[in-house]
Amino acid sequence: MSALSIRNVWIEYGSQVVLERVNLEIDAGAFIAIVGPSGCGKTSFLRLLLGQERPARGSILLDGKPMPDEPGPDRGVVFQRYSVFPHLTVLGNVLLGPELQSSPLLGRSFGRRRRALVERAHALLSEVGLGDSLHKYPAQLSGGMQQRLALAQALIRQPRVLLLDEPFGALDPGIRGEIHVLMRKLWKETGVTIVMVTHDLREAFLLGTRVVVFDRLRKLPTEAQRYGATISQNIAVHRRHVPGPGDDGIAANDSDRDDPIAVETPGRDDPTPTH
Amino acid sequence: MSALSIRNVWIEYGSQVVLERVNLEIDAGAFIAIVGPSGCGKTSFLRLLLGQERPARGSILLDGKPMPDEPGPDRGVVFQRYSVFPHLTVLGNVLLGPELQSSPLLGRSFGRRRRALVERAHALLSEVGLGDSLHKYPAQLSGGMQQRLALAQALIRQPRVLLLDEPFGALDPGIRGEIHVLMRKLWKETGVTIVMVTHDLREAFLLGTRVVVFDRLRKLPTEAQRYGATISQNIAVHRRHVPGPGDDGIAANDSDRDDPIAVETPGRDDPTPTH
Amino acid sequence: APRKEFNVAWSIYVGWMPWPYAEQAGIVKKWGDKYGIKINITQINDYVESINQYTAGKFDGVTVTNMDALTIPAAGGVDTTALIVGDYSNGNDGVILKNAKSLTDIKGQNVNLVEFSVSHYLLARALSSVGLAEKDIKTVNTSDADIVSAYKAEDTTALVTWNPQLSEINSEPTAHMVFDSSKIPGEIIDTLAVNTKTLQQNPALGKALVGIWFDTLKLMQDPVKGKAAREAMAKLSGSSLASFEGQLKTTKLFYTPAEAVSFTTDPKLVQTMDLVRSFSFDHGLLGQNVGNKDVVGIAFPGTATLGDTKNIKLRFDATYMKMAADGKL
Amino acid sequence: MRRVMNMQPGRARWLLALLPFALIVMVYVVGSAQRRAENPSDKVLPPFGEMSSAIHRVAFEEDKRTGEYLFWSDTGASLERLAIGLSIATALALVLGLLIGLLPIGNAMFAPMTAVMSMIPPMAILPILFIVFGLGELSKVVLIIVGVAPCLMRDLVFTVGSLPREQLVKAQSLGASTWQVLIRVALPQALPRLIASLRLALGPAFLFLISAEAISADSGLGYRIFLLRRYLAMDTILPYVAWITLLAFLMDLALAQLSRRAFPWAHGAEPKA
Amino acid sequence: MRRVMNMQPGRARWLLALLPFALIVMVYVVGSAQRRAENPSDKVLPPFGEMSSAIHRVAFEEDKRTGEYLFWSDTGASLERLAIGLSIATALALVLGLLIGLLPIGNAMFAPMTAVMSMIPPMAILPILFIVFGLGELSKVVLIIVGVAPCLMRDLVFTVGSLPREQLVKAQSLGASTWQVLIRVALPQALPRLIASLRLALGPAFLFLISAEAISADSGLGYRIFLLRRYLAMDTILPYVAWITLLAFLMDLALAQLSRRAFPWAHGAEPKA
Ligand SMILES: Nc1ncnc2c1ncn2[C@@H]1O[C@H](COP(=O)(O)OP(=O)(O)OP(=O)(O)O)[C@@H](O)[C@H]1O
Ligand SMILES: Nc1ncnc2c1ncn2[C@@H]1O[C@H](COP(=O)(O)OP(=O)(O)OP(=O)(O)O)[C@@H](O)[C@H]1O
Ligand SMILES: [Mg+2]
Ligand SMILES: [Mg+2]
Repeated sequence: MSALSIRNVWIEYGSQVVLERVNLEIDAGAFIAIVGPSGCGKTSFLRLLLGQERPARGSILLDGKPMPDEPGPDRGVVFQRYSVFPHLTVLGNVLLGPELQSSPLLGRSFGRRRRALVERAHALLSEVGLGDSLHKYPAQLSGGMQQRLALAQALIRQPRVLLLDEPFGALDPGIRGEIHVLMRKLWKETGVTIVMVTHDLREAFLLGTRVVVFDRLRKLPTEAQRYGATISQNIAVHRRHVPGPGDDGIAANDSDRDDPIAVETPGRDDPTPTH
Repeated sequence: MSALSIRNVWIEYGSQVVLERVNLEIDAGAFIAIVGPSGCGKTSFLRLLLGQERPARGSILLDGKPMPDEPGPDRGVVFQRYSVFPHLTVLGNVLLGPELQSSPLLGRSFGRRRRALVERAHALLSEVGLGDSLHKYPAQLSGGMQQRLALAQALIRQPRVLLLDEPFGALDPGIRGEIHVLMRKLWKETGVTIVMVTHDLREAFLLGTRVVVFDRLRKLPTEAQRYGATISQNIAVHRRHVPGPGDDGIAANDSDRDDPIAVETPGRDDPTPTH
Repeated sequence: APRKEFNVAWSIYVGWMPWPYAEQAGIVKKWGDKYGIKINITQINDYVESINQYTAGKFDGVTVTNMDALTIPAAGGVDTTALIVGDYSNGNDGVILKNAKSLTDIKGQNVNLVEFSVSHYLLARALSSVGLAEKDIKTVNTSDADIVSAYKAEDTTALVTWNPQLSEINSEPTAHMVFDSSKIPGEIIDTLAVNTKTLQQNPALGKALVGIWFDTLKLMQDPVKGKAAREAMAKLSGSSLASFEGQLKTTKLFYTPAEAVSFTTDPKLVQTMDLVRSFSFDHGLLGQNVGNKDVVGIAFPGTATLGDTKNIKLRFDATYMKMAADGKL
Repeated sequence: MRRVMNMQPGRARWLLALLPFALIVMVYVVGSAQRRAENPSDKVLPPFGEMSSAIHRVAFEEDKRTGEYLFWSDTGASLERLAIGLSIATALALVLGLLIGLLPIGNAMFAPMTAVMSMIPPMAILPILFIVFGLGELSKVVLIIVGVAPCLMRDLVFTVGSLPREQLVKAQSLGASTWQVLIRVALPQALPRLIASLRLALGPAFLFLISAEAISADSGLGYRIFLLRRYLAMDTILPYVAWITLLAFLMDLALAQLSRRAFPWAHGAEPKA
Repeated sequence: MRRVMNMQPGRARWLLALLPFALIVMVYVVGSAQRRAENPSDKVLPPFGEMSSAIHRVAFEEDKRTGEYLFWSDTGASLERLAIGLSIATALALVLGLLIGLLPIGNAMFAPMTAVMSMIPPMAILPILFIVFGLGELSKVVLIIVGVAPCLMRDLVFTVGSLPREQLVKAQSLGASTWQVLIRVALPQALPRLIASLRLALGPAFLFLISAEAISADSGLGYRIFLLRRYLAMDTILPYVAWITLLAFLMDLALAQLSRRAFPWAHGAEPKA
């Protein structure tokens, strides 16, 4: 729904450079999958987009305007764990966002207004297959159900961008397949812009319209501190041409919304010696 | 190394029947993979073999003799989590078994004896690829390293039977592949009898000489309490004939130790109305 | 400007039990109404705390012994008047030895007592009576509430305390009272002390308190109602009538205002207070960096004084008791 | 033979639980009889019969003058002080705990202060408390507050501080303001822990109550115990101590029940994920 | 504007931390000056100058009567009692805690007993302690033990009880006997928690120490405070209270350091798995 511009962004922790010279244009409605070795800075990058952290250098634009530097309702998020609130029921978790919006003081709604919110929440929960578990607590749900709940919770506030950090990493392969189908469906229905970090290359190519690979270009241990990772590849996925992994349960009509962007070569092949 | 006979075993928790009429002959040196839906009683079955619990009916023989009804050094175990001791280093974890054996009072050894133990432990740790991390604590290891440590820890006491409860469930696919190779290698070298529970059918067929499927035969919710699961299929894996899943990094010489047992049909297709 | 409401603190001691009884029996209210003021009588379970509170200004009057009146409020700069001299201990305080019959046996022993209290003073007087000094024994500070169980402990051999604990301990077969306050009559005096400034601004308070006190004492002696009054006081102090009567026997209560006046105006009181202030000074009770015992001045009825006349902080005043004696209240 | 650690007590559980109690009672009865044999008017270890008649006297016979049942009026006075003290301590701990636990600025400002404060032994500053707050009910309540609030607060700070950062970020990404995070995310998750700490604080709360009543009061369980101590009236003191213990025990049970009812999510099984 | 919860104090941290302390000092100084203006020999709130000279007197000048430096002999006496009391309490808690936490039978036998015991307010049974243990050092040490051991034990029971069952089974499958599980698995993992509970027990330990010294002693920090209370010598009492607070604080720091040194595994990052 919204476009993001990441312009020459660096992330540093103290003297350690984690990411350097990251340039990425994310079109409205795109589904970006980010992959890369462990510790290369994927989560840090997502934290940046969330506004949880600020870049050491560079800037981030959301629809052309500087992005707010703290998390807000325009950017939803689903983490691998701890994404739902253990003290709220399934319904309570999904209601939370709208309730916070409608009542700044108490963060709760009552009466007619609440009934309307419950109806909306119920519809969304049915869509993610949790229509029967409205009054269960997260601890009573399986991992897959929890992640579906987290998705519903994030989507009901209609964020312009949805950020996912290995959302399905802890799930069984079977359940993961189901969620992939759901994910595609929700993305198409809402048109939200998605940035997803994953460890699973198959997942990345299955879901993403564009797969972005983060990697260190200098691999010597002695250089680990001074040089960070950056975007080493940026691949547009033309699902019609690239053979999909097949039996994962994604219906054939996937292809009706493929990535409009052409394949790009990464912007920077060898590191310049400056800095 | 040892043979197990499970004879008409039932597991019940209170009035709930979890497993019923389980009959299974496990040959010495076999690699049994157990699969089945969640909650069907796989872990309970393993607890039985460990001696952590006793069957409600039936008996278990280890090499023809009744099995001791508590865990002991003849049966090693690796769980999905909590299998290594967080307060011991990598070396300390592997030394623990031999030290307990050599010193009943202190559970510690010193001097020459200790040096001998350390040498053995070091050799085994090198074999599982942890030779460089002797003095790290488990919290400093990745998940895959922890599970390799748990394997080494269990194997150094040379158990006759090794029980594994979803040992690789929490690992990334890439790391899982590496461990599969190691697993096969250790199994072949030590000749230990292995019973492994897994959620992953591919893993089961890849590693097992025999895949045992637990399932409920009666699926109506009203019957869930009174009827338990049992062995619904017991498949011998003839690796030469069954096409393997291919690219998981298992070398071709796997096939030199295939399962000698022929395919069996499960012993009981429809439940008798008795009990 | 005169105030209308006053606070007086009391703690449990046989010579002070008339105060809560007066409150209960409506005598406090009667005299308060007479002078158009209200007097609140508050019980404090811990005696020292009641004096501290008075010193800190939370109360206008407090039941206190002559020595504590000198060492706590007076030494703390709070000008204090001993408005009512109610009684002196005549055997209410005593030195007890376990399994020994003579005071001289105390030499070398550990003595459990409330340090720097009248018990300590009594001990000092007892020691000097047999030619011993404090360095010949060792004092162990022991809370008065726990001194009875302290006696039961194996290693306790000597202690000094007051009633009712004293008679409680003395009833043990092993206990021998080798010295008591009847041997130093008139030195341990129980008073009701009030803030001098408050008293000067509110003479009505002084009149009402004195009126209450002697009214109550009169009632105690009433052949008809006296027993009920004493029984109520016994109950208020948590003991039985028999025990309370026993304690009364060793207390020299001044039942009439005239007795109290004559005790207060007796020059012997000046000698007593000199002994008390010497003891206090020797134990550092007048302050740590005090050069001599004269820093705190004490005034007596008439013109007699002790110590620094420019810093009179403790006053024995018989004016109000005299009014009672003369029936002018 | 199974290992000792694998042996389950089974039916004998009750018997085993009663064993130490029975032992203590027996030791007491024997000791009491022995002391009585030596000294027929011994007061230190009165036999159970005397205790029960002493308690009967204070609990079921009207005080002639005041018409009160001492035992119950003492209990009432003490429980009232306890209730007020604990309520205020809880409220205080809640406010400060949430501020320090959730806000980095609150943490910087109050954490060092409260760390130092919690190290001051309340008993040592009792005289100061009495002078500042007077000798009425207030100072007793304040002693309870000073005694238990730091513990409650520290527990809350820890609980709130160890909420996963993900949760706080998630709440913000749902549009929550700081205030909303406080009341809808931090507070409800802190409550079960607060009740748990409150249970642990019951013992200290009674301790401080009794200490305060020992110094300044005219009724209350602690007052009575310290008053009777002067006469070593163990026949009343011991039942009073047992009664205090029972009260603390019942409160503990009630709080545990409350927590289980009000916060089922905090007492469920481990998360399945 | 960022949300308050996202604001970091940054450099101002120190300033913010000092603010409440400065405030308290200021209130004190003003209050003290006010009281002195009314009554030049007021003892309740002495100015800092007097406190420092009072402390100088007890800490650096020999006491005329005993020839001791009171401040240091008091500190020594108190610390000795504290050390003995805490050591014994720790040992006791360790033994009982491991037994109850690890063995189902030990649990059945001792858990109800200790639960009841920990509810008894130690202060209320002081007379019994005196009679049983005498009035000397022993009863003070026992009061500390009775006061803190139940807490330490309960924490240990909880820690040992919440060791994953998998670990205990694993240890047995490596051939461990019950005793070996105890000393090689349960004990080492309980130690860091024990130190943590010990840190929390420092406050109560000082509390009981002071209470015991208030009741019967001839030296010690609590003794001095309660003795000086007799003539309201706040100029010495307040520095003593500050000193006790400082001591508790230093011990707390030392224990934290010890734990970090001795049990690095318990202070590392979260497990990566
Ligand atoms: N708050 C922080 N302070 C200091 N260093 C940090 C911080 N967060 C992350 N790092 C470092 O930054 C690097 C990148 O971490 P990050 O979590 O972004 O990696 P990642 O790509 O998400 O890894 P993974 O795939 O394991 O989740 C790591 O070296 C990490 O140690
Ligand atoms: N200690 C117990 N007491 C009562 N019921 C139990 C106990 N342990 C397991 N169960 C029940 O027994 C059944 C089988 O549980 P088990 O853990 O053996 O399943 P599983 O096949 O290992 O499942 P999963 O694949 O999820 O690990 C479940 O219904 C479970 O609720
Ligand atoms: Mg990450
Ligand atoms: Mg299982």
